[in-house]
Amino acid sequence: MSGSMRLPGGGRIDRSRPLKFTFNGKGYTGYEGDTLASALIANGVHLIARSMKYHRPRGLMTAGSDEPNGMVQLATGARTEPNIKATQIPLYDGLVASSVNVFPSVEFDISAVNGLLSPFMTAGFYYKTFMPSQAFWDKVAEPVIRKAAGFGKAPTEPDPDVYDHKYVHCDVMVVGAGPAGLSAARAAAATGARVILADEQAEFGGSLLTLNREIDGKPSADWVRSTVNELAGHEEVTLLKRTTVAGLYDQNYMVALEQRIDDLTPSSPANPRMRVWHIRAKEVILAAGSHERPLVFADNDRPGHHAGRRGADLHEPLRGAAMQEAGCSSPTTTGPMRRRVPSRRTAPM
Amino acid sequence: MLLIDCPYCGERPEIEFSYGGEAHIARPENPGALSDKEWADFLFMRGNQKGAFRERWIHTQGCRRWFNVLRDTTSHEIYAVYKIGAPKPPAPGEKPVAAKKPAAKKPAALKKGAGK
Amino acid sequence: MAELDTRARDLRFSPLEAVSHRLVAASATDSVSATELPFTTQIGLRGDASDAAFVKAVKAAIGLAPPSEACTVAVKGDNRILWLGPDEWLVVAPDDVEGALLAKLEKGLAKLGAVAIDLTGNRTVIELSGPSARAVLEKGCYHDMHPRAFPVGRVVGTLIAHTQLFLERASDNPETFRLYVRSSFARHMAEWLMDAMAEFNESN
Amino acid sequence: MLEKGWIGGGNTGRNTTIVRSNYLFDESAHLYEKSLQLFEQLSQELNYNVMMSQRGVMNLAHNLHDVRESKRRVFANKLNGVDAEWLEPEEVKAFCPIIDISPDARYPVMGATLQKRAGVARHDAVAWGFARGADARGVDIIQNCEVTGLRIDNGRIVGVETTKGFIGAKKVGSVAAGHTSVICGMAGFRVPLTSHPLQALVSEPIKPIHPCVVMSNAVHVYVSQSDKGELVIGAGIDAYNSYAQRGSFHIIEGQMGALRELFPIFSRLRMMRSWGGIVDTTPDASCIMSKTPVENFFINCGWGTGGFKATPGSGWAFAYTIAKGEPHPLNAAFTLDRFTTGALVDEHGAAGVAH
Repeated sequence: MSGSMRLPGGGRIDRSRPLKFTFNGKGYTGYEGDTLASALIANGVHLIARSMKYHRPRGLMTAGSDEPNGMVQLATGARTEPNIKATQIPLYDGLVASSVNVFPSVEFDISAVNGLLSPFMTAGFYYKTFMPSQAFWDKVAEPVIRKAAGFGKAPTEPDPDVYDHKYVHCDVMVVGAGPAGLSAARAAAATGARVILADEQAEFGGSLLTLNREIDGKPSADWVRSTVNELAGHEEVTLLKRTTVAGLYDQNYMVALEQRIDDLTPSSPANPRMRVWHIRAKEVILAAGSHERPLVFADNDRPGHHAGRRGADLHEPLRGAAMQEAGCSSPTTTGPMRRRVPSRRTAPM
Repeated sequence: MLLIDCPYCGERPEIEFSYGGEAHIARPENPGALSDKEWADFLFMRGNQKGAFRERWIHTQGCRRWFNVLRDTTSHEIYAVYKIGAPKPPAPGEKPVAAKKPAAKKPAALKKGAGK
Repeated sequence: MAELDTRARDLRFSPLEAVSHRLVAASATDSVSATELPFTTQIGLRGDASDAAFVKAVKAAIGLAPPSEACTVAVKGDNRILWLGPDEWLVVAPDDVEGALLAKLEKGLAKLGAVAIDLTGNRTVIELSGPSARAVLEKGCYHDMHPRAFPVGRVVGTLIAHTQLFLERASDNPETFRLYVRSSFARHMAEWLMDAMAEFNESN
Repeated sequence: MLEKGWIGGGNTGRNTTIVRSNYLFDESAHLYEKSLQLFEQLSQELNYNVMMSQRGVMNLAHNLHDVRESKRRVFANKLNGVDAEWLEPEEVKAFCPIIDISPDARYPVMGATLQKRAGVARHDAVAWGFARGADARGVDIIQNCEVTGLRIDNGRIVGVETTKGFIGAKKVGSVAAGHTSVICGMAGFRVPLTSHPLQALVSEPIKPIHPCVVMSNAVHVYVSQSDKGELVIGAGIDAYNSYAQRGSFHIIEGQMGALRELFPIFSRLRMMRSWGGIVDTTPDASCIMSKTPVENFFINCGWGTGGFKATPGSGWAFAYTIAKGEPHPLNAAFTLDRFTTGALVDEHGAAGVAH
């Protein structure tokens, strides 16, 4: 049923460049520009994972880093990585991924029987159980619980890849390259300030990658293109794609992770796989956008439920009939939040 | 990674500095005259303030000079840096202290014209 | 101290001599290159910059006044004086003149309570040059090396790859940095530099 | 019992859950061994599963000095009835197969001490179990109630001022960890404590791969795998005083480097959460359980980075101290007076983390 969920046109994929990949041992085809998540949905694969405790079936909820469900074991051997969100894996030719924490398979998972026992396994239930004696806990219960623990598997061989660091400074750090972040970066760059703009996605634009709006009298996609071009032309502007800002520490010290190689291309000192950016900024602008929050109703975690409108249409419009969308993410309410941290020296803006 | 404004070199990352704990603990003029309790007070007892705290840092990897920092231990905000012997800058909400003469004397060897 | 005789000079080896050919290979690029500047004369100075007699004595010996502005370097011909601290400087001069310079300095400083001490051999110098030099150093140095924050003719004591050093931005070329590294750490620094330079070497 | 936050929300919920008793000096070994013995029975006694897991704690030696110090500690432990053994590198590998013992490692493993009875316990369960046990015995537990002052009459404590009003008390014990200096400041005396952030972090949950607890003083990391599958990783303290429950990133970054050095296979794991607790460190890395200059006011503090493992033992000895007005022989060495007499118990070596 490959391609059964695809629309004939639109989206951010290149239909002239098909890519082969494998999920749970079965071969599929996607396109350049897909994430593993969008490619799986396009192929009609909705059951991606099982929950940690009751092994309930889990599908894909979102389209980005807010994905709570669709975690997979990516690649094999020394390059395998556990618990990577399918929504954050750009598809590449030869990608191999599998469901985590299932036995023997995600469709038929023995531990799903835990779900039937859920009335007896309330939060913290194990603090009151498994302890008829200390010996029973030591010899029987704990080993069983431990065996069931965890999601994916750690590699068992040393990491063959090369990683890198960078320590940089700027006047203005902008986190998020949606309309708010791009505008802020452009305004700051125009003053000659040293600007760093980081976004976790492979393309700048944020919500404008899927919304078609009008900004400064032109279609928003054109506005994004011209703004990014303008920023790239500034000598003092650094643009970081596929870069997740992971921490904001004292005196505007930030840590960000840049994903530089997304496929199995071997890394080297000349071409590191990931780079940690240590950033000291005089001013920080957080324009990270909205975050998908699921609505609360029974079985809202079942495959086929998608949170908000971002879920399906980021990479390609998919046939929506089989999907239900429920969520509370509204891109239009996303404004720039400005964080001012006392700085005794004024930025040369 | 705190950003510390060395009074000699300017703003530098915490990793270039070493910490010296509470500032303004004067070594007793005559240690031999102290009781055990007074000696313990000097050696071990500390203010450990929550909030504005006066502390010593040394720019180990840079100019290798000790200096004082007034920092908030709840927010890590640095209110002031000042050289050893300089008047204490007031903490937020604190009255400025009248300038006193530096407690530490300049080493004789570095006095202007010494030995002439 | 007597000048080194020819035989003794032939027996010397610099801290990075063993890796010099690899430094050359790693520098096969227009983007960035590293070379050791071995055997510089280095003299540590301690004194009071506000004391005219001290400044005069240093000037008489080196031809340069010790810079009083923090983190600056005074240069004249082949001699330079690096500011290390409010009362501390490093005199850097060509090979084999430490004896003559020290004799002059000691004579001038003797009665001032100031100190000149021979530190030749304590640190070697690595010169890193090229349009990507700053980007290479940014892989291991927390110091802001943007020309606005670190203009030409400046020096700072800082860390690169966990190693203490004095980092000088040359006064005549903003793309040239000099790393004054302790001899025992020089090999580590050279290995780290070669690794960091790989990204900018087209042959990789 | 007053708590300014909530039960388990302070350092109890911010540690790496390690329980062991292999301390060097007699005084510490006796106290921590008492605690470990209580831990071994705690689930049954509290009727609450604290998930005590005696997986063994290895302390690695990376140089000859480490080897000599470690062997000395093994002998000292054995003399004190604490189980301890010395492992050669191959035995280290046999006990923990994922560790890198290759001799060309940056910090080669030259052996380790092992305490098999040591391990981990579930930290929040320990707090909740004790709370339930105390509640069942008639203790009033008042959360979200911060002590704002001590009422002292003629050098004797008569009660505490709180955000919810005054509470009269004949005796008061302070177990405020990083905030002990603040409490003692209310009583008008200083203590030999400095409060520092101590950071820790956990990885995402992975299938069981790490069978024990590994600590290394030299590369400065300690790591175990929880019942949920997360790697639980501890760091050293940040250098500066702080009450902010956070520290600087380079501390945990160095930590990750050390972890990757010992366990190359962990390189590709992602870290889920990091946090900081405020630890009260003493000049000799030993605790203080003591009377104070204020009559009937007692302090239990200075546990630095090692308070969790001492929880049952320290509670036991502190209860005795409060009840009798005098320390039990187990904590007699850990008075405030020792900083005046000079009888310090310097456990910097066995404390495991740079204080």
